[in-house]
Amino acid sequence: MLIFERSRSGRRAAAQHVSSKGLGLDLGDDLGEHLRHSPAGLPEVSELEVVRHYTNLSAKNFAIDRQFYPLGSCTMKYNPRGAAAAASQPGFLKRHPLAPEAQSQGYLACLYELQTYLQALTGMKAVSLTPMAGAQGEFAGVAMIRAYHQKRGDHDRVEILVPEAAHGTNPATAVMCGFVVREIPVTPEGDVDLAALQAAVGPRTAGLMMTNPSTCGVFERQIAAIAETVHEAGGLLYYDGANLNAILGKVRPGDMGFDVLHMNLHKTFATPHGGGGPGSGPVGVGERLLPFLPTPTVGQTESGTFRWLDKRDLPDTIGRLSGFMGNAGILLRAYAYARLLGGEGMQRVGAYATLNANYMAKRLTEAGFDLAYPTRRATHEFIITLAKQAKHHHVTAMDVAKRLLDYGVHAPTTYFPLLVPECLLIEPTETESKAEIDGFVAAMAAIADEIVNTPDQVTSAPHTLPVTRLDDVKAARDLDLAWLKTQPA
Amino acid sequence: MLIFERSRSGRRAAAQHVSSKGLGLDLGDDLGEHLRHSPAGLPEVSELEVVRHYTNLSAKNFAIDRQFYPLGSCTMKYNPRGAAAAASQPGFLKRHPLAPEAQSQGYLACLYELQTYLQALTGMKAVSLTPMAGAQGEFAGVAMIRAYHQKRGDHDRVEILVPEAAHGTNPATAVMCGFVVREIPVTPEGDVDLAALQAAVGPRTAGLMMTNPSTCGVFERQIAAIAETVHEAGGLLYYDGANLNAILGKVRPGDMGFDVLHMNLHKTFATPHGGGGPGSGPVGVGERLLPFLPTPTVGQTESGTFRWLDKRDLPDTIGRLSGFMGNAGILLRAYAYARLLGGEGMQRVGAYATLNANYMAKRLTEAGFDLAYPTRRATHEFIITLAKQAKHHHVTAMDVAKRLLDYGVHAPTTYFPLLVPECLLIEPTETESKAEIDGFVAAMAAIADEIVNTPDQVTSAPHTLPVTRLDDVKAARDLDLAWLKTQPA
Amino acid sequence: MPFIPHTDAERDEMLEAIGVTTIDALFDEVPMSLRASLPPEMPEGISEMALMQLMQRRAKQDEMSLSFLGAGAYEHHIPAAVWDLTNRGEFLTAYTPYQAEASQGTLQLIYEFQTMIARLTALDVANASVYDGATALAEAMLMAVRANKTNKSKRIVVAGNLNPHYIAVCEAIVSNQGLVLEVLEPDEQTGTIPTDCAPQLSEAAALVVSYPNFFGGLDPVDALTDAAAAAGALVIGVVNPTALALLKPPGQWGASGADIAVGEGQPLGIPLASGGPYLGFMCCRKAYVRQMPGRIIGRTVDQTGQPGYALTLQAREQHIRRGKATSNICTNQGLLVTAATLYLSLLGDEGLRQVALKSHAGINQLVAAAGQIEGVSRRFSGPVFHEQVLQLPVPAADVVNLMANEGILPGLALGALWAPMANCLLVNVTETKTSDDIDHFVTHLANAIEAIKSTC
Amino acid sequence: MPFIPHTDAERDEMLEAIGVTTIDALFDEVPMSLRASLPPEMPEGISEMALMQLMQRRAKQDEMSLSFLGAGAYEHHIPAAVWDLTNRGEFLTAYTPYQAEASQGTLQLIYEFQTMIARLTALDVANASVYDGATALAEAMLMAVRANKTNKSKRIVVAGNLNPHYIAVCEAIVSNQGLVLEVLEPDEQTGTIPTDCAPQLSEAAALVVSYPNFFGGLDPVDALTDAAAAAGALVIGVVNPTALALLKPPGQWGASGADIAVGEGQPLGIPLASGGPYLGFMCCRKAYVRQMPGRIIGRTVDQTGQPGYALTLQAREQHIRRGKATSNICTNQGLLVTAATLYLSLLGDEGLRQVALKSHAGINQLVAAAGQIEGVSRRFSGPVFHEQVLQLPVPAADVVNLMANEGILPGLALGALWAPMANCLLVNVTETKTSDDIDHFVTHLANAIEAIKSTC
Ligand SMILES: Cc1ncc(COP(=O)(O)O)c(C=O)c1O
Ligand SMILES: Cc1ncc(COP(=O)(O)O)c(C=O)c1O
Repeated sequence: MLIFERSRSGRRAAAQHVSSKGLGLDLGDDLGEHLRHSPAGLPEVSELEVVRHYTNLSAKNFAIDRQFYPLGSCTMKYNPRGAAAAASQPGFLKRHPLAPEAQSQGYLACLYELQTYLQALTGMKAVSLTPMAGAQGEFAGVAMIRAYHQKRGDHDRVEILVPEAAHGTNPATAVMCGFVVREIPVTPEGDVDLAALQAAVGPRTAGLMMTNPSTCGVFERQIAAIAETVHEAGGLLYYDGANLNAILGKVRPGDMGFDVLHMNLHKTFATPHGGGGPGSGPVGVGERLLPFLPTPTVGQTESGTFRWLDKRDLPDTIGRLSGFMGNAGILLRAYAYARLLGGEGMQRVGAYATLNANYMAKRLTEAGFDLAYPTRRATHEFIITLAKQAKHHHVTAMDVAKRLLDYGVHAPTTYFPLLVPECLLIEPTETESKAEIDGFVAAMAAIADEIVNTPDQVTSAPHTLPVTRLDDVKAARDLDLAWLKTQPA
Repeated sequence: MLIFERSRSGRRAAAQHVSSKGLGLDLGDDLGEHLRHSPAGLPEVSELEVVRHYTNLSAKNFAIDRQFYPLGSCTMKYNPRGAAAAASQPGFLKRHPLAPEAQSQGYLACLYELQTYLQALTGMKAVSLTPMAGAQGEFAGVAMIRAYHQKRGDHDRVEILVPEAAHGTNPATAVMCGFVVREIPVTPEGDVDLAALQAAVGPRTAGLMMTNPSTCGVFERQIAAIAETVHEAGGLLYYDGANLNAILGKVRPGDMGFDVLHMNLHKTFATPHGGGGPGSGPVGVGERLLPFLPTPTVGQTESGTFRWLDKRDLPDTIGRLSGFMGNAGILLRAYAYARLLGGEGMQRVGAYATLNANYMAKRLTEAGFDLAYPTRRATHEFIITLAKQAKHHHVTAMDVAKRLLDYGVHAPTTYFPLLVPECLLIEPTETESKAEIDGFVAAMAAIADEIVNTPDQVTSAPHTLPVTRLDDVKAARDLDLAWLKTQPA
Repeated sequence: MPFIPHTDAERDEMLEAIGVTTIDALFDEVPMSLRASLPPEMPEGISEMALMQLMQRRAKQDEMSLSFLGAGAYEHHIPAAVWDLTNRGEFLTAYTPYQAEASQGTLQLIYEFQTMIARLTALDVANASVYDGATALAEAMLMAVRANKTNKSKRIVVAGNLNPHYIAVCEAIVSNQGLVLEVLEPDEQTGTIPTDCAPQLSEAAALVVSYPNFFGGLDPVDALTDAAAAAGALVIGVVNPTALALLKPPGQWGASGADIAVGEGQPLGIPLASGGPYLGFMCCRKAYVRQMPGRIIGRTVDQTGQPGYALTLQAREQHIRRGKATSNICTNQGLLVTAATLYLSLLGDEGLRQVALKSHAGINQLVAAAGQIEGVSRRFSGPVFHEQVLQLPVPAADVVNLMANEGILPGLALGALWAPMANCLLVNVTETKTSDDIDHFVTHLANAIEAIKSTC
Repeated sequence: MPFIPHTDAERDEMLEAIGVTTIDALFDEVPMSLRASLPPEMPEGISEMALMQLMQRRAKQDEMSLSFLGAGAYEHHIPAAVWDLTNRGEFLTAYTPYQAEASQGTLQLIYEFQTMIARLTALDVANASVYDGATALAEAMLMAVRANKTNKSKRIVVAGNLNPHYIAVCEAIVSNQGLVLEVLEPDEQTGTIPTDCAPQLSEAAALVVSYPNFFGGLDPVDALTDAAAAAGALVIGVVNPTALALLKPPGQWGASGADIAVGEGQPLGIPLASGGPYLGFMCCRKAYVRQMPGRIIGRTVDQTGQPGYALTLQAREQHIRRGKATSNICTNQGLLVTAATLYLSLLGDEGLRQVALKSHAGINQLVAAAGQIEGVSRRFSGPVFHEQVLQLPVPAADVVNLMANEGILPGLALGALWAPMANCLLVNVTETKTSDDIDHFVTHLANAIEAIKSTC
């Protein structure tokens, strides 16, 4: 039932009504022709109805707090409650984004230190915290690449190269920045096809976007050669940091030769995903892109006070990317997380994320599943392919994903990267225990049995959730995107 | 699975470990023979495991926030989130109970005003906020009655009268205070049997404990005569305020002739029940019991500052009832609730609680259910009896209660008061909507059908909960009250 | 300390199962030359307790006792239930609802949000949020260029009384695709956009109108909308959602209404929190829905015919269409959508209207009272919503500094944005301000002006 | 405003269904003479916003920056997850778990709590809480009198170094049933109970020992337990649960252990909050479980044989046994049990031990540093847990007042409780205090003493 269906004309959640007594003014009379004619039609419900409605809705979600959630490429790890509490101090929540610097030193100190940590962990020269998610970080990065070439008068560099396994945001970002996208094939072992890359680079190449470990769940071994190839052709190297969790404290993108990167703080730095956001996608740059960083960033004066740096300090900046200062609260959470873990803790993140993935991959192969890249070491995630099961039993990766929900586990990422048929991309993360992983493997083994013996149970799954599979075709054809009725029948 | 079964030796929720670095002392060496020899065996689990374990446990509960919860005599109404937020300001949460008065004026002001409101609403002369639940309020009240008689040298008054329908805490309290309990019968119309009362009172009578509206869900019409009878016999009148919600702002116990009462703030004043507590049971007294109030209470000096009143101010007090000052945080919630509602809001509480109960009673009779007191007006609650169904279809009140759970509604109170066979005591409260009540009636109507057509479905209910009916006999016989294993198998 | 549950014994068991002896061995595909050591800049880990002590100290440092600073982010009362529920683990720690069956809670909530925003703006459809108000506008511009089949142009005409940071953000974003922004200067007296802007609108892809505008004033949206429609330009309204409880919604501007509306959702139950996370909302006429970026939830049915909710029109999105998507947006501001939906549910029509009315009355009261101070007057004429520019007899920046030292943020000094407005202070009042607060403000303002005057 | 969802139309519909025309008509059984009108003392209702503003102001009024006040309520770090989870509506807004099938969450949690408390105290069984530490002790006395089949007496011997408020509460409660409390004076030098108390113990129902005692010291619990056992008296230990991570648990005192242990659960994740709600815990040997008051959860199975949890031994309770129940307790401190269970789960053995160790080291450090001030010394010899009495050269109450004005609570001035101890200050340190905090304390203490000395 929708909240609108609970609405009754004239009902109020009265505690939320402010008193306009004693204002001594004829309210709104001065607004004349600007006045709205009729109410919008927001729900008219009691406070209890709101609380009960949304508490019950929440119960229909899977979430890290309730289920193992090995969603590949999404790094669904534990989000420490302490980091949220630290970032939610009243003084932080009430701080206006345009408060004067003199009254913002506590907040600015956190941001400044976070910049320092992110620089250190990625091996870059400077960081701007302003991008509001991974995709905006990518935008900032690619826009900087564009600005760099333009500043040099290198106007012919109109192409951005991306490996075919790249995340959808990579090509979408390149286009948003006015570039043409050129895809580079990936070898059967999950590496970039170096020959194809060499053939593709040239004077039109603005840069290459990649992530390492790649979305194939393997470490790109020829990264040095790739970097050299692109750099020699005059292009720059963009690092999509969505997979940073895998190598945190182990390998630094800056050392691999990348010129610019973004990080997904909502993945690696344990900010909850909130059912779709918010995120935060700081960008880090090497020497060449320093002048182009998006504003604002935080600097420190000789006397130790912190101050905003803007266009006056960075005249070549690509500019502002948000109304204020990005997703400030997420930055505070990330800062808190970095302080909790410290350097050593960060190193263990990459280590144990990798341990969990390799252990799980091993156990799943023992249970009869096929790895997409069986000759490779898993990183923080890995891919299994159900091509065999699809062929022999007509059970798809999506069927298995849905069936896992019945076992109380969130499904891994399905059908990504596109180049592996019937694939599941699985990322356990470092915060999950061996027991949880063993439980997942047991569920998969049980499903493997079902695929052979009771395939219908798999293809018609899920059976235990609030709804069965939804009619996506109808959703797109009979578009129903807003509730039009105003009162219940 | 128990949290202990998730434990692994050597695992830590490391963020919660304080650093003992730099203390410059050999830790604990001075404790010698006092040192504990081996660890207690608390669970060794990660923070994620704790969060997931208890989040999932919570999902196994029914609660007001998720279900309609018409539990008679319990007043399961909406607990405003704003009241909790107001009471949970850091300054309140961090305040030490023994902080000096000069540094406690904010807190004391709230308590002082709350005392005033409760006095006004109940028509009593003074209030002490210290009792920590209804039963402790009863204890305070009956102990005051005892102190009163003893102070007058009236040592023969050793009996407390209670109507047979009284809540179990009433007789239990009387016994805890050293009294003998004498039960007074109730008429078929739910009133106290006045003749029996007249016969019972006498020089041994210390007092009568009752609630009005009674636990039969009806208003005791002869309250004036009852008061007169008891008072004439030299006894005092105790009002069990658990049912105050019914008459809030409509009738005042003080005006009915009661000498002392307790209130259940966790019912009438909307503090959440917390799965069993905490509560708060302030006591109010008339003239005669003023000197005996439990300490501390809050007074105001002429200059307007607030101060604690203790034994020095109230030399005849029955004394202290808690280590500090009762359930202070609950008092702040109740204060906040009183401020939100104001006097007029309080009056509407009683009015709409009564409307809901009477409407629901009417609809249920239309659906074929029998009221225990069909000739009476319902108050904030009412009783139906399933004696008919039990006789003809061998379906009990407990069966219906369990079956309601399958319909997503919490069961009403069952088998209380004991004098009505196969009864359900139903209290919708004022915060539930007509739609919710109609939904309950529809569920009951559906169950009425099942009783006739598919009685097994009712007698074996619930079918949709985490467990089916539990083996209470085994629970009491093979006592298992603590988990003895230390490690999982 | 990392939140890693492994005991040493378990780690060893796992390594053994894999067939290696150390975790380091799992990094054997990483060239040795690339292996990093611990950067010295990284601090040691601390306990949650130490973290809380540190952050409490820092947060306290920045606390102010009273604020009249708005300028795009507004201090409203947030009902306690909003974040109590938003912070439930089931909302907080879920991912984007790709697995619809395991995400009906979030999906239905977004559908409800879309409905609320569509109703508030009187437009047909809304998306599930973009980053913030500024980026929502940038996306709207790109969308308008794609959607406008009449004027096939990359020129966008922008009201000059729009939040200047929004203009800056749009420049940074849309110029990469060759869009050109052309700014309409507001009137000196009223601060609103003159209705005689037809020449500029001709051949433009869209006109962007701010309602209220950055100075708090109300532009002639009906006339502007009609002028744009006549010129074949789409109309993009940048609106304050609180204001829409009181003011004419974009869907009802002029003869045919605006085409796209965007705005900052922060006023809907989201704390100021230094500027984010907030949420950008976007809505439009149904005809343009396939050009709208961001996630959209549709109501459909499951295999048993019961209603359910799912992501729809995904062919607009990067994860399906990659380079051909309407935008690169992926992660959006989901949790803030949850908060806003709760806020709007709790307030309802009447509650939001009261918030708007009280804020409106408050600014009028403040301006009247401040006007009693010598040399203080309204900078612009005409009605405002809940914000107003005060003309001061001294530099506004000095006033801000003085008052901030006393714990009061009096507003935004406009000199840094427009040099000629050095003596102008943008002041906001919301329903959170009592008459006492306003009196307090006026007293301190008078003192500050006096103090500055006497030092020069 | 009340939280009533009815529209006027619904109200009228409902009245019509009932067959009356006004709500007032539903009160027709209430004699007219009793109908009350609105008491003038009641204020008008206010909005949630106004409430928050009021309460924020009042709470701010009482804020202190640093506290060393313990005396039975201790400031510990509470992991953020504790109350995030405790405040989930499913825990917060459920009733007592009478309907077991609909309460498995709360029931299992209490079973886990019982287990944790039993393990901490090294006793067999625990209940689901009583109101607080003081009432837990009163209940334990009543219980001991019922349970002691050897010494059929109503005399309870109480260590005189027990929290005096606890003694007062027990007096107020148990005297009604004719119990008599007899106090053992502590030793002047050590503050602990002399072990030669056999004469008083003879024929007593029970001996109450506090561990640590009110002065922070550690009594000879082994010898006292053995002496009581020899005299046929039960031993009731009043213990600080944090201390038990470090100190010998009651179940292991002397040759055979204490019989009953009770205590204040506040240190286990519960904020100071002016004294409540806290929780009293109680546990005992299995043999006495039927004499224990309060709810008890048992593990059992459902009809399909799977494990489940339910209230058990209800024949001890008032709702079943009425006048014959072990106690009148009904509502207990359920939500605080939830918090304590979460706290103990998050800390585990090692975490709690570190808290205890750091607190212990902290008080030693403070006492050593304060001892450098002229005229300041330890009042009692012997080891302490995390609290200690300082002998000052000036009245402690004056020191408290002076320091409180500077935002520091230095501890409890003992003069109000024991006149001869007017110059004694009871000081507590927990893991929340840094070395800087301790230095700060010592500096301010020295200054306060100086100031007081110089004024007299
Ligand atoms: C590999 C990769 N790149 C980029 C992104 C985009 O990040 P965001 O969703 O924060 O915009 C993601 C997120 O899913 C990703 O997995
Ligand atoms: C009628 C009545 N009296 C007394 C009580 C006891 O109150 P408490 O549970 O707060 O001790 C109750 C509680 O259920 C009750 O319903």
